[in-house]
Amino acid sequence: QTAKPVPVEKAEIIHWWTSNSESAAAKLIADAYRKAGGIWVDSAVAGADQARAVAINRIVGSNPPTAAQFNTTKQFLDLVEQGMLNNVDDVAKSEGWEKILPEPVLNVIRIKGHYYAVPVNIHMQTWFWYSKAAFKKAGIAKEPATVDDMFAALDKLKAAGIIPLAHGGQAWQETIVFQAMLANVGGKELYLSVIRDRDQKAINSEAFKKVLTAFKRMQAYTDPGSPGRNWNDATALLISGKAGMQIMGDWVKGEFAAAKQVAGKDYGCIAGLTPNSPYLIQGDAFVFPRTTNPSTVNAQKLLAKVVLTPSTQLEFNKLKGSIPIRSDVDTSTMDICAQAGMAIMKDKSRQVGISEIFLTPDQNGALQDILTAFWNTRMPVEKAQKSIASALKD
Amino acid sequence: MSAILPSANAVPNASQKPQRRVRSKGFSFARLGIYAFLISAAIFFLLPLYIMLTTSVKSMDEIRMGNIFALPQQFSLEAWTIAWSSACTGIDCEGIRGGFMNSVAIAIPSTLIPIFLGALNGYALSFWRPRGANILFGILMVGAFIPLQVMIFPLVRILASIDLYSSLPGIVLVHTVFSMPVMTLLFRNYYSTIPHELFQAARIDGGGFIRIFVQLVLPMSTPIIVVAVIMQLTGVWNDYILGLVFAGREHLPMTVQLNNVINTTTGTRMYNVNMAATILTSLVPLTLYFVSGRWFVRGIAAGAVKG
Amino acid sequence: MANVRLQNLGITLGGNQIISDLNLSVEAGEFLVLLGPSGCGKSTLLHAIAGLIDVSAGSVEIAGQDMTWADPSERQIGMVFQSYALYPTMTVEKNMSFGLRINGTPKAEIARRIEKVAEMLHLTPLLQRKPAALSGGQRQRVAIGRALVREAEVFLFDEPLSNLDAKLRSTLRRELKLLHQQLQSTMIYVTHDQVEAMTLATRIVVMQAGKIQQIGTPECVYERPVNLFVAGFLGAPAMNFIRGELDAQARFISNTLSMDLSTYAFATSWSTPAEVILGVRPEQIQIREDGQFVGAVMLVEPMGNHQVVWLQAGAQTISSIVNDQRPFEIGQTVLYSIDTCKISLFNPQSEQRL
Amino acid sequence: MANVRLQNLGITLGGNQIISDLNLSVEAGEFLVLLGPSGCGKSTLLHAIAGLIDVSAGSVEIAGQDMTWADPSERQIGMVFQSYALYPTMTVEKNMSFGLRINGTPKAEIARRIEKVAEMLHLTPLLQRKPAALSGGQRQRVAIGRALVREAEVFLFDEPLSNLDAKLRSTLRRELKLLHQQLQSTMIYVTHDQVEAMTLATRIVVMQAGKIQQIGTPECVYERPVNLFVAGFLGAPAMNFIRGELDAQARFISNTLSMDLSTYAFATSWSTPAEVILGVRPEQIQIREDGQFVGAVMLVEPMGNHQVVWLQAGAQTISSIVNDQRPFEIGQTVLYSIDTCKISLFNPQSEQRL
Amino acid sequence: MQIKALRHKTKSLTPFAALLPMALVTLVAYLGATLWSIKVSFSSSRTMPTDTFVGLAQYTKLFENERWLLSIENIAIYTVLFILVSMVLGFLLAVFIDQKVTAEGVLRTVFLYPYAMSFVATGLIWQWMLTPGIGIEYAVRQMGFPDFVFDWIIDQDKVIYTILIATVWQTAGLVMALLLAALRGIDEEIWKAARLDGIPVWRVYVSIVIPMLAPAIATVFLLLSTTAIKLFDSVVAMTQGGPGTASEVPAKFIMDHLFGRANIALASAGAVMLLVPVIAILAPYAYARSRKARNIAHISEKHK
Ligand SMILES: Nc1ncnc2c1ncn2[C@@H]1O[C@H](COP(=O)(O)OP(=O)(O)OP(=O)(O)O)[C@@H](O)[C@H]1O
Ligand SMILES: Nc1ncnc2c1ncn2[C@@H]1O[C@H](COP(=O)(O)OP(=O)(O)OP(=O)(O)O)[C@@H](O)[C@H]1O
Ligand SMILES: [Mg+2]
Ligand SMILES: [Mg+2]
Repeated sequence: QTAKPVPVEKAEIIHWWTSNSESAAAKLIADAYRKAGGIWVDSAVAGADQARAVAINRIVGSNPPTAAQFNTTKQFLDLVEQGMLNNVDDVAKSEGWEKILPEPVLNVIRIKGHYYAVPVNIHMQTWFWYSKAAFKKAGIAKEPATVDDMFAALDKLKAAGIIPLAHGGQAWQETIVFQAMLANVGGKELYLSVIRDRDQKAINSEAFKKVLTAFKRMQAYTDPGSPGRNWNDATALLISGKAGMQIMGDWVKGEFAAAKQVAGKDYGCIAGLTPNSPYLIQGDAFVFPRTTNPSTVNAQKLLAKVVLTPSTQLEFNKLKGSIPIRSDVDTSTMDICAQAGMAIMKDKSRQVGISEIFLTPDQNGALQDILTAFWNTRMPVEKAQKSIASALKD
Repeated sequence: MSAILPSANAVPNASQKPQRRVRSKGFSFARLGIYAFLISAAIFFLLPLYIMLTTSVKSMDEIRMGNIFALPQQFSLEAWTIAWSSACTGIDCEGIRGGFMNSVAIAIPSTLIPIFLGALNGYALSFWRPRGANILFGILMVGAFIPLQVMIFPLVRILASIDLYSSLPGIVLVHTVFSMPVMTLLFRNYYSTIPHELFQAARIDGGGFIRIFVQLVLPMSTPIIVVAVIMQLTGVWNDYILGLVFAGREHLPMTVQLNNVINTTTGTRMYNVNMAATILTSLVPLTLYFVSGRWFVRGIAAGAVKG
Repeated sequence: MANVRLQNLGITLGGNQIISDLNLSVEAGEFLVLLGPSGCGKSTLLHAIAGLIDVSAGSVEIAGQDMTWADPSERQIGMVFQSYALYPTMTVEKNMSFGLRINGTPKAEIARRIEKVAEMLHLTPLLQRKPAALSGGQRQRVAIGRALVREAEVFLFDEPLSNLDAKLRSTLRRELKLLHQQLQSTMIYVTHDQVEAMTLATRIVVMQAGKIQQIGTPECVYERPVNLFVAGFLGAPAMNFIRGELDAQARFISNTLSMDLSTYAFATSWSTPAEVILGVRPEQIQIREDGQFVGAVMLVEPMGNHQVVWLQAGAQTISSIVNDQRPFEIGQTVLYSIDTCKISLFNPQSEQRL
Repeated sequence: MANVRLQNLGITLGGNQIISDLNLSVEAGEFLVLLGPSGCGKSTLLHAIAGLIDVSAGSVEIAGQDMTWADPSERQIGMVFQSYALYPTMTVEKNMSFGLRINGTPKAEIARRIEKVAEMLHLTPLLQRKPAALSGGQRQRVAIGRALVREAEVFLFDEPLSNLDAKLRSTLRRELKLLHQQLQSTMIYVTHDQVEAMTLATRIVVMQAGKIQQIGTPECVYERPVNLFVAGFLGAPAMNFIRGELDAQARFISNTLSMDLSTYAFATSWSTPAEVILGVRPEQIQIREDGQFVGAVMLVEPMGNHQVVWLQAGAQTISSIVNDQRPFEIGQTVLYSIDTCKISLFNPQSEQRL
Repeated sequence: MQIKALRHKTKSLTPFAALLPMALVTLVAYLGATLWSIKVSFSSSRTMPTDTFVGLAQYTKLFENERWLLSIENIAIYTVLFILVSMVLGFLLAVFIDQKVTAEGVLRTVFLYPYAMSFVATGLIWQWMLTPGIGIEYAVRQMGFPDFVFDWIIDQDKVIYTILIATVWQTAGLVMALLLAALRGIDEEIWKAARLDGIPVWRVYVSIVIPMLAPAIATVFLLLSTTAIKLFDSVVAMTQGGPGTASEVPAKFIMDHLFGRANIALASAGAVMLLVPVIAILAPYAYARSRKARNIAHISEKHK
């Protein structure tokens, strides 16, 4: 029964793209792969954790898939260290990944000089979305361009009887809000010293405290029904004009599209509140479980190549809502939010990874636990600060 | 013969006299109370189903805007057809029907074998009481408290080492392992209420271990077997994680597809399709529940002993 | 044909020593009746012989083989449980044929035996019923039937006829006796019915509190009880006990009675004058006009074919069986005599027969 | 004190009409004994009186009130189940006291009653045991105890003494009689023991196949059975039936016998010559040297206080009770006479008494 | 004697043979997995088990983790209430359904159906129903109680009760089925005896039926305890542990660390800690039972 590699380059790919929009995107890659001569065998598993767990267990059970989706984060670092992944150095070299891929992503997929994953896309998590209708109703004329603007806008929305911040009260969504605050209120330097360097001094600094305060302040703009809410239900509030703003990743566009709303007309998107707010990169990638079977290795390499071809990149990301990983794609056919994102990406100094790129899953989780507790309880800022400090200590 | 079946025993009694029984007023009040309780409980139980059903026939727009209790404004079965035959679960958009036969193939052996083993264990434990078996049982009971996910990793390794990983026998074996504590407990405790003398009589009659089990004990187990089937079939049918990890690509159960339809982190969500898919998936256990009634027989050991 | 031999048997249940140091040897083909008061350990003993409870000491030998730890199914035993223990899910027929089917007896043979036994037990119309739809007596008969079809080496019957009417009981008693003669199997039979004990037994064992008091033929046990317990236990109404003294001339003297017992066959030596208890059965007390002793009628119990007359004689109550229907009045003074040839004498201290 | 009246009672179980159109009136304070062959519907009848099974027709009246559909608990009934139906999880004491505790009987009173009943039933040392740790007879006594502590208006006993030894049985019989006299409650009592029936009953009801055959005092039922069934059912050994002819002079003539029955009190008119069945009880057949008839000894059953001698007379087997221990030999020819004043005559067609 | 006794016990090997699968499963899978977890919990394993021994470090970490501590507290409250409420409700349903009610089959299915539904979807329904503003609160307000408040699901202190409601809803039917099967097994004669004794029905249930159901209740109890302690799916589906960490439970902590957070050592430590109270409760119970058996023997010996 075990799917032993056969001479034909049959490639079983585990991924978690299961919703309608994601499926369409996945299908695009599959089609491209097939066109390139591969045989795509689809193993979709809903839920990122779940899908990764399956992949890992299949590797352990000596029945690995040809490729498995991971995030472009430290998630697969352990696998690499255990020698469980094949590298795709050949492809990376021949395709010149070093040149076309953004730095934060390269830092993750390149481990000790070897390339262990092929990135697929860039999601930006900390977009500020707003309902034009709601803004109009609240009398907000212009898109907030500073943090203070934003708070002012939120206050106005509140005054107009509109839910200022459409928020899904789940820990990961709170982390997104936090990252948005850290990036926009704290700025890139603070962001990196806290998240990347885990610098105790920075964490205990007054500036970081301000970030936390701002983060907590956001909570006051949510409605009582927010805890536990799914992000799409929050987006629905935006769509219906019941709420004014949401901080969420670019996948939100799928919901707007489903409700036949158009970017720039019905809703607006703000990537950052300052001209140099970091663009927090997150994305998906495929890793290649270790195998010595040459045809499987070929299949893996083929996938690595296909995924990064510009046309695939463009079409895939259009469907997925993200932006292409390579900077050399013509994005004129994409929506204005994506285009804005691509524009920002051109500025290398604004490319910064999300926390998962820098933190181990474990540290990241601990951070998330503290943030959500802080968000939802009356935890004093100092305590949150202290807890974060100790969670990010080694 | 038929006296054992409730349909022949209890029901005629009940149906013969209601018109007379009404005369006693204490009786009807009690009845009233019973029905009041049952009906209010039923309403409580049915409320979520109502929401699921109405949601499944609403359009996404209506769900997004409307009240969850509201009746659908435009009734549409589209979600059901999508759920059944065209929802995407990855690049394949064939709905949840694809895994149906897999689920059946997994569920049948994974229901029968664990129940058989559970009954066998219970029987051996409560009638034969072999030395040391109770210690074993104790360990098993403690083991029932381990979250099964913790055991996945070692089990994957074990199964891989005996070449059963990612196969139908493998997933059946895994279900057998995980259901063993509860199934054993279920039968062991049930058998402890059967008069021991019956077992003794069968031993005098020369019955061996297997004979007594098959011919005497199993026929007396119908009510508990029904409960066991309800539990085990539901458990296996609704299992997701084990099927996902152990069954292998070719045998993925329906629930994997169901989860793929329902569960998404960053994709769009189709609540109406989710609800339809959930209800569709649960139809098999639901049918079982409905038809199981006739095996909930009364007084299966009646007339066996006096005392 | 198999003998049963119990040696130094001890049985403990729930921490109570029910039977201790019991020795009993049942000959092959014997019909042994176990008698004893309720709770004395009769059923326990049968269960031990059948191997259904573990003995704590001693050994059980069947057909010359040590079976102390053998499986019940190896012992070739048929048993009627006091509580019936019918298989509730099986019909009467299945209940009875279960053992045979297990043994692999041919179908035709099973059918033949079932038919025979069902006929004998008047169960034929009930063969397709389940136990729950049977009356108490019918259940008991199924239990008997289940044992009988087996034609085992040793049969253990635990009060098998207790819930049957007198007529059926006497029929079955006769059938059992016939069967025993036919099969020549060994039977150990617990009963509380004196008629059964007397008519069926080749020997009777009287037990009390887990100990055997007397073993002997029915006549022997009835007529020469070894101690007060056995004397009092057998016979209905019970033996009359009269305290008195035995003088050197072997005359028994009590408040109300005085009689010559010089023909009495003493079991042990004794020295006079001695306190004794005189045991005399109700049927040995005849109420007649030429009786020697005087009593007043206290109570009359008509029994159909006889009547039991309770007499007051001094402080003593004496029962007497009168075999005709002549009328008595309460309070009426009557004369009675005692048939001295069948009396028993007991030592009041040791309670043993003198 | 409560009477019980059953009118046109019909009961169906599992599709079988067990009892049909039964009428019975039990006086308050009466001690009614139900007799009948196994499976005739005695237990069913008791259950119907207690309200534990639904009647399909007719009515049950207790203490003058229609109780046909009343709850069992309203009927003020104490009952001993044939199957005991003890509460398995309660100790003996709890089993007995449960009903009282529920009724709110004062604790002291409960203790008093339990003590009394336990004493009477010899259960005192077992009060803290659970039923599973009791012997069959002990369980039965608990079942009796549970009913007795209730001091109900009507007691229903379903073979309450069947599993007890003769001695205990006779003690309890007497206790029950005493209790009945004390409480003056109505008792309906199923038994297969003739002695119990005869000694306890104020009236006996003989049932067959769900129908009442005869109701009457013990003597009446025993001596003047209304039909062949009752005649044959009562008495152990059973009545001897001899087919013959009655001529115009009221002489009974059969192959082997011939006797004058002109003193017989005919119940109905009849025309001669008529085929009849002569019923004569074993105790009315005396084996004596001056007997008129001849028979050969077939079988002798010693019963302790009497012996049953089975005689062959022509094609007929006749049982006779001999109240002494004189020896008989199988095959020996003996003379016997028949006491004609207690015989019964039956119409062979209708089986009714003549 | 001893030798003979031994021979008797070992003579029929069939029971031992029959229990072989159970023995294998118990020893290999359960005992094995437990030992494996213990071993891993003493290591510094992350995604994969490794052999680097770190002593009790994971346990220290565990008990310094506020989320874990809160999880423990939550599960303790939840387990007690869940067992209690499910049992009572399930028992009542079983008892009432057992009263020869009409439409028994329909009612049974109605009470049992939640058990058949994947909680991924039903959890969402519950979340909707409990969310203030759209669910029950909204409905009741519409019915003319504008001040009605039902916001447990967003309340730090009450959110665990919403999980309780939903899981009881899911499980009570199964409890009902289990107890119904046991109820039907009770001999009708016992009922008759009790009715004669004039015992009110509720008393019969309390004093006779429930004791007779003891084995079934024990089954239910164990079943509910295991489900309660392993509570995970419902939390994920309804609250994801929120608001904040208010509804976090140990199994979710374990699962998060097992998969998402790639720290199987800590997860294993958590799993091992879950077993501690179980063993702590079960062991004295088993001990007490064997003691009791011995004591009875002892006492009755004295009586003689
Ligand atoms: N559930 C039932 N279905 C069908 N027939 C039944 C059922 N219960 C009892 N019977 C039949 O009803 C008849 C009367 O039973 P009942 O128990 O009243 O007899 P009984 O007179 O008490 O006999 P016994 O002396 O043997 O106890 C029996 O022939 C029995 O087979
Ligand atoms: N499990 C047990 N635990 C303790 N004592 C028990 C147990 N089972 C039986 N006994 C006791 O053992 C004694 C013997 O019981 P047994 O059943 O052998 O009596 P029996 O002679 O058959 O009496 P009966 O004539 O009443 O049936 C009784 O006193 C009983 O109380
Ligand atoms: Mg006994
Ligand atoms: Mg009866």
